[in-house]
Amino acid sequence: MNEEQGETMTAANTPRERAQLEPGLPALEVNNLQVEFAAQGGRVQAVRGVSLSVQSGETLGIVGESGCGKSVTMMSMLGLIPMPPGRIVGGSAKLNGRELLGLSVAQLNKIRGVDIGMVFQDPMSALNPTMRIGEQIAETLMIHRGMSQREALQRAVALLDRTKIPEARQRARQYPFEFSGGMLQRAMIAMSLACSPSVLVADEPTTALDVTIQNQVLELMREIQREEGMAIVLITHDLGVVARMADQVAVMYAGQIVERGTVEDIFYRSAHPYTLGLKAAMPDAHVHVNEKLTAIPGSPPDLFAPPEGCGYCSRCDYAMQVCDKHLPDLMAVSRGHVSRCWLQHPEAGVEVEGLYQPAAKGSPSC
Amino acid sequence: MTRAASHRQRSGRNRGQWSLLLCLLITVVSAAVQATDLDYQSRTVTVAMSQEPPDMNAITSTDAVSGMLLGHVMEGLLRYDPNGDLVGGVAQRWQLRDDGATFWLRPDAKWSDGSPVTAQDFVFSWQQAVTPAVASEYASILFPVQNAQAINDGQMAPSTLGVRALDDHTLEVSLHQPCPYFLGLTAFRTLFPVKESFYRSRGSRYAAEARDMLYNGPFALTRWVHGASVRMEKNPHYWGREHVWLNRIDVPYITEDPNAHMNLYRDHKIAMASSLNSESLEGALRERMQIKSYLDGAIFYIEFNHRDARVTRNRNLRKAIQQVFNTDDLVYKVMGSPGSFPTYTLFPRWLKGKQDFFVREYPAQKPELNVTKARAYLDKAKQELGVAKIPPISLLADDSPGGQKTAEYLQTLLGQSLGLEIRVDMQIFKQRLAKTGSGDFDMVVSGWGPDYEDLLTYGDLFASHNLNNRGRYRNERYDHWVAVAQSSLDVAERMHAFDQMQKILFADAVIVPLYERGNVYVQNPRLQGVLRRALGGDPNFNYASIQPEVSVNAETSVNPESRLNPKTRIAPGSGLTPNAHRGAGVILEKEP
Amino acid sequence: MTQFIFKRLLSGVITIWFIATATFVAMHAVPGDPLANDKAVAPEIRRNLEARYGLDKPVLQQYGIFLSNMLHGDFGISFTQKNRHVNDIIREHFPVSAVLGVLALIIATVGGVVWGALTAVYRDRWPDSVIMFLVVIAVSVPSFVFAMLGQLGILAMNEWLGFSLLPVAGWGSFGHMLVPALVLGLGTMAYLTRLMRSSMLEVTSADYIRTARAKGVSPLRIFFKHQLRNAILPVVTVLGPSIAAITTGGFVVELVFAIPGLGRFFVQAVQQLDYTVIMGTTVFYGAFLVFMVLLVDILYGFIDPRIRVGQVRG
Amino acid sequence: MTLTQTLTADDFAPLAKAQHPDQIVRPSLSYWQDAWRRLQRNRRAMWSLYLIAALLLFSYVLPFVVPFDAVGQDLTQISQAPSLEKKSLVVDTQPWPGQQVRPAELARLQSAPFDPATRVTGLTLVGEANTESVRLAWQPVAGAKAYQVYRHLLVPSGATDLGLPLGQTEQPEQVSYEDRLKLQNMPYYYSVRAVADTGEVSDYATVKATPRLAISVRAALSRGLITADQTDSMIGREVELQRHLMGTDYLGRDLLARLVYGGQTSLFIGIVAPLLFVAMGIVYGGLSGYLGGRTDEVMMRFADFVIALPFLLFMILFRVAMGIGPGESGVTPMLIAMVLLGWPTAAKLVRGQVLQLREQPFVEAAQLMGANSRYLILRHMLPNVMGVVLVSLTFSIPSAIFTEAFLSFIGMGVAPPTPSWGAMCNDGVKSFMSHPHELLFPALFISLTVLAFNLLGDGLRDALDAKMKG
Repeated sequence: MNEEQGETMTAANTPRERAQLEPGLPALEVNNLQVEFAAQGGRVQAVRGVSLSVQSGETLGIVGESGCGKSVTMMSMLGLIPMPPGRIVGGSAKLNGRELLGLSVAQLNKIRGVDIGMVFQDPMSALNPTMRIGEQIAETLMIHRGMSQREALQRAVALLDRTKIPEARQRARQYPFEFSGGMLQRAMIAMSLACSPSVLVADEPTTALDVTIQNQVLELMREIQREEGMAIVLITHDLGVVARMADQVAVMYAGQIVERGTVEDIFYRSAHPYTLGLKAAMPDAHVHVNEKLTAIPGSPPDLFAPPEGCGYCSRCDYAMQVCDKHLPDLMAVSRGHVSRCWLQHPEAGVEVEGLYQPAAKGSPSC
Repeated sequence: MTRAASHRQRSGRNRGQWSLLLCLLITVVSAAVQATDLDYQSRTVTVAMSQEPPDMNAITSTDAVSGMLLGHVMEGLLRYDPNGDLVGGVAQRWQLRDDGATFWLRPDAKWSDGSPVTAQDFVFSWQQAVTPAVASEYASILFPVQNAQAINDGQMAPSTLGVRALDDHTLEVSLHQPCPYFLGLTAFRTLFPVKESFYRSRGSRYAAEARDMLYNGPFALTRWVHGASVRMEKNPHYWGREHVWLNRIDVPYITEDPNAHMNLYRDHKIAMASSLNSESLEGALRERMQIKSYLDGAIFYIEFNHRDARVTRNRNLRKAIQQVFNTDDLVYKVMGSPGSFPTYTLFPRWLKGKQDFFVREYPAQKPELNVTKARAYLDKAKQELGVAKIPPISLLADDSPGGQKTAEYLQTLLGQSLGLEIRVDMQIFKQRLAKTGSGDFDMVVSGWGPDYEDLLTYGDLFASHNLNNRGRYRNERYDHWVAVAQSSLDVAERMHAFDQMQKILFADAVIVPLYERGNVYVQNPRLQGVLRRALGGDPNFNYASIQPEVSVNAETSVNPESRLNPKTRIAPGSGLTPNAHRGAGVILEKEP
Repeated sequence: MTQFIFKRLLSGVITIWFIATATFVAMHAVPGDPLANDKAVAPEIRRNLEARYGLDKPVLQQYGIFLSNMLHGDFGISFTQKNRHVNDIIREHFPVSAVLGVLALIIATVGGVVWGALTAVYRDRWPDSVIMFLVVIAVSVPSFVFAMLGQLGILAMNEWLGFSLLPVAGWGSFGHMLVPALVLGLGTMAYLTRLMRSSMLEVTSADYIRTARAKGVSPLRIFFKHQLRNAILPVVTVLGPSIAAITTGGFVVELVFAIPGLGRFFVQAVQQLDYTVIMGTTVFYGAFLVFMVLLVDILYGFIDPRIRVGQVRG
Repeated sequence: MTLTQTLTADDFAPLAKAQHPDQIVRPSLSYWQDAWRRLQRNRRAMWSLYLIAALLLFSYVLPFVVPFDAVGQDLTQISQAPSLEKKSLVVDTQPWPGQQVRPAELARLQSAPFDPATRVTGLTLVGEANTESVRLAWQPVAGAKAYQVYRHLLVPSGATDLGLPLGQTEQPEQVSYEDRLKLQNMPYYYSVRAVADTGEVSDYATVKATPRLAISVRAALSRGLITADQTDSMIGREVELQRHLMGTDYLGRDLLARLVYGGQTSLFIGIVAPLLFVAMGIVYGGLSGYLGGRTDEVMMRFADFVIALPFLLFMILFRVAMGIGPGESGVTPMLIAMVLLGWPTAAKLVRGQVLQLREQPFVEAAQLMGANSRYLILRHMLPNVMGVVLVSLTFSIPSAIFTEAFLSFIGMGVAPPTPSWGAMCNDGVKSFMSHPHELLFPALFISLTVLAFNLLGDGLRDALDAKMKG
């Protein structure tokens, strides 16, 4: 990847324009990404070969328990995890076709905030407490668009306005602690959208917010996506959010993707026991009040020394002998729907209730 | 692109600012570099002092630092010349009699405002000194004058003091008993003149600042930044101004730290550094500094408490201690202070006797170092006290280095040789004074400096009536000899009396004499004629001069511009030279 | 804000009263006699002296007089500096201590912030190790050793240069202040360096730094715009106590470098039992510190908007 | 897909439950065990701990093993640099009458005029020069009234560079001088010149002398180097002097011994004072925080007052106010002063913790479960407060040690002869230029102690900080 290409990329102003320049090219494409962390006495394999892609105008939801590597996947490719101790072992990550891995900080800085924006979990701590909201938004514009401070501040007010913050002009002059959580997250979104990126990575954007605010924020994101046509990568552990927002969903567990498919695939044709577990643990307006929420027993494996077999094996109710010894590959369940589970193996005769097993159907075991 | 350019521009401007700042810094720093210790051109000498002068009002002043400054800026009726002889100051002629004295003042003696110094100025200041409300701690120095004591006790009015101005230039003093050393007193600061109208105009602020004083000495204070610096410049109205070579004495450093003085001297910032101890001496020698020494007049001794309840009241105990105490070890090894001498008597070696020095004419008895005898004394003491073991003895000392060393040495010595338990009671200066005053001690390390040039300033210390007799030693025979020395005009009789005193002090082991303090200092060889002395303010630059450059044999060459008698440049100490033409008690009359 | 300052001022006044009382009590518990001198004085003269300093009155009355004089801003006349008012002594010598202290504080703060930031940037690499090693030395060596070494250092430098670049001791110009201020500020600088380092490290891993990086802000800008300001906050909070430590800790430096500061006079006054100077100096220092802490709190408000704006509202 | 081809049906058999128990990846540890484990991993902190242990052993245990004499004065070895062994001549110092000019000769010399150009002749050493005394004699000079004797460490370069003026002979007939002033085993250059009545001085003569290390019989006896019956036989023979591994101080006291005992004082004050004021702070702050409300407000206001007192000024003031009686070491007044001024910081810290803890869910939970106050304080409050307190205690120690050193340095500390590192520094500073070891050793010990406690404090803070966990 050389500079010139990067320059031509940024020449297109909105994601929609960019998508038109090169139709079919995914806005973000990750291939077999592997990330490690050096720890005392060894390495923690936090991300173990993750592949993803997302198209412009589309939303990819990444779900999984905390610590499963969702955030690390996104952050590592943007150079946002400290290295060392972090280290990208292999794989590739392409933004609008441009390789991100291996770029210098200076090169990355021309991409971060311009082509890809990020929204973080806890807006209160993710915003600089000693800088005015307006300044923080304007900073991006001043750096990437070369605007004067005045101009940038005006634009920041417009952005705040756009994210439906009332009295944007006054609000821009306030500090983060003067904002409520929902307002802050809007401001955060305004900030990440300042340069109209083609990809917006939202890392648990609503976790810290209460439900009504959550909805407002999610609605806002959707609205903006409709207008700008950017791709959204939504990292969350909340299946409900995924169900509302995502077009594509990737379920991650222990540093790997265990199931990937459309939102319908994941919810109605869940092909991995872990996805089932997640679903069972999700409070659902449709289920009866007296129905018990089931937590998944146990805890994820220690990635310091990942197990030989399936990482979910020890917690899986349907575990088989093979699960303990051999790591399953991602197996195609249907078109565009894959699952990393031996139960999807044609030879596995086990039929599990609620699990979508097109391959294993009709061959019950002993 | 534009951003980068503007950034570069900005950093360029920063560099400019930085270099400007650096230039400024260097300028400021180099401005700090000051004049050196001696400046021949401007006739300026730069020295350091140990302390801010506490009290520049001569009437009430008691300390050494103020005394040093007053010795330059003020002048009494008489003064000490470079040889240590009393010569005319404000007085041109004088006459001392049994019942009084008359002083004829110089018509050309002037205050720094140009007005003449008159006899009334002396009358005023002497009356002030004895006025109870003024509370001068040195009022007693005037007690030989008629009615002084009664006035000071509040029994008589100050105006009744036995001193009168016959006219502007004649001062008549009445003494209430013969006072052989009275002339020496007139050189003392308490008896310096003060101009009444000026004094009253300043009220309580008199002598608080340089402008709140009037000067009649060779120099005048022209700058006094408290705690920081003092400057004295030649007084243009001084009668003897043509004999004063220096134009200015600068004292821009005030610190007690002797190391700082030494470092300033090393850096050629000051022309002399005093109080070298055995530790700093080695460096001074290695750097080939000119080292001098003199006796500052102070005698140190251990004083016993003779009050009833104290074990030290027991003579045999005191004798035991006297018998083991090795003054030589203390001075030569422990203190290691060059210039100090071990002593065995109360009287210093620089004071005169009949013809020669007193200590030569009446050598003091040296205690024989004998542990066996000491133990015998100790046994006797135990018997008399009726104890099997002497109870712990408290040894009071102040926290000065000398006091500390002496106390620690003594503690171990008496513990090891006599098995006495000595409890060192180290106190800050004022607390030590308070404890000595109230008699809260068994033994105390004391020192005594002279007020006037006579053995009596030491001898009457142990008279029972003397308030400075902190141990309350009471001996009628001693009191008798003090009375003789006070009033007799016969030299031989007086000297005999002093000898009797020192014999009693030894026989009774009233005190254990320790040492006569010497002061070792370094001085720029180009600086000549500085007086170091026990009386009249020390050091003194009234007769000092600067040589344009160091001569090979600076010690012997005499600066033609200085009317200095080379005799005084003998180290150690001007006081060592006996003075042929000064016979105490003789009625003198002489022209300067 | 005004209400806040008023409240603080009020509690400051009470604090000063407390300090004054504590000093008075301690002072009168001191054994020893402020009027004692080398040579004994006659009882009559002593009475006169006592009357002059008001020592002849009952202690409670003395306390009352002391308080009322203090209210008028008058600390009386010094016992040892016979003709000088304590007010004059403070007026003349405190600025010296203050100038020295301020310079030391500037050196300490700037040094602490710079070194601390550097160590954080070069965390676990050699500049970090070297600076932290020096910091450890600076906090473990007593100040009087540094003061002495500082003076010998100047001397050696002047000898090596052949002329006096910096004065060995004394007071008057910037050159006089440089090394003493450095020595005085060294301990605080070391302390602030440590504080700044940990605060920087904390800030470095803060979420908003990640946000800034995600925005594509250059490392340099992140350092200056985002990290430094936030990291300095905890440093500012300790400035108040640091001022106390520096202004009252100047005795040694003032002694060694012959600087006519108030600290030296205080030690001297204690040795001489100069009641009025001791009481005046202590109360003055107490008041000064109370004021400085208040000032630092206000300053903190200006740096940390959370507090400033909060106060404006409340 | 190669793997799947080798799979057998058995592989797809369900996994037995026993084979996947709930794994405990790491052993669970109590708070303190965990902290200790983390502290052990901090190498600097552990080294500091060892160093502190070593310093404590050095000061408190070593004297029981090796007898040290901290007060014994070895006047033959004053301010000696560290050395292993030294042999010394035993001499009997008898008073020396010196050499005089016969009266007749004197009369002849006195009548002759004094010539400043004359040089003193015949300057020699009488007997062997030793560190107890160096004896000089010379030929009389015509017209001389007295003679001045100087001593230098270098060869004199001129009349202003004769070195240290030792003194002046008192009589004109006296043509000898005995120097006993702090003699050491090194070369000296003695110069003598004559002085006339007028004050003029003659040219000088110089002689070199290197005194042999000697000890007087009296001193040797009292130091136990010889026995009483050997007093005569040992004169002129050599004895081995006491060894002083770290040299001696200004009174010839063994510096190592003084450091050992000085450590007892310094460490005692440095450790006990913080212990006391932290204990007081725990009680005060705990009570205040626990009681809360108005009481808390009043108590904290008082603590604020005490904090506002200028620390060093009041340390000095209290120290002077309490005074030290005869024979007392001054440790107690210093301890009291430190406690009086030191407790509020700890109290505020503890109170803050208690207030914070009171709001913690686990305390509320315990209260709901009916735990009584005693249980609450002992079981929940104290262990949680202890961590903070321990760290603050560790950091208080260096400042207490510094305070002691500072007070001793300005002469307001422990009373001599009680040794303390600070007081030793104070003594050492005076002779830093000539005997640096007298300052360096105690300063080094202070630095090491402060350093160790600082690093330990850092380690403890990291180890006890729950946020750092995991």
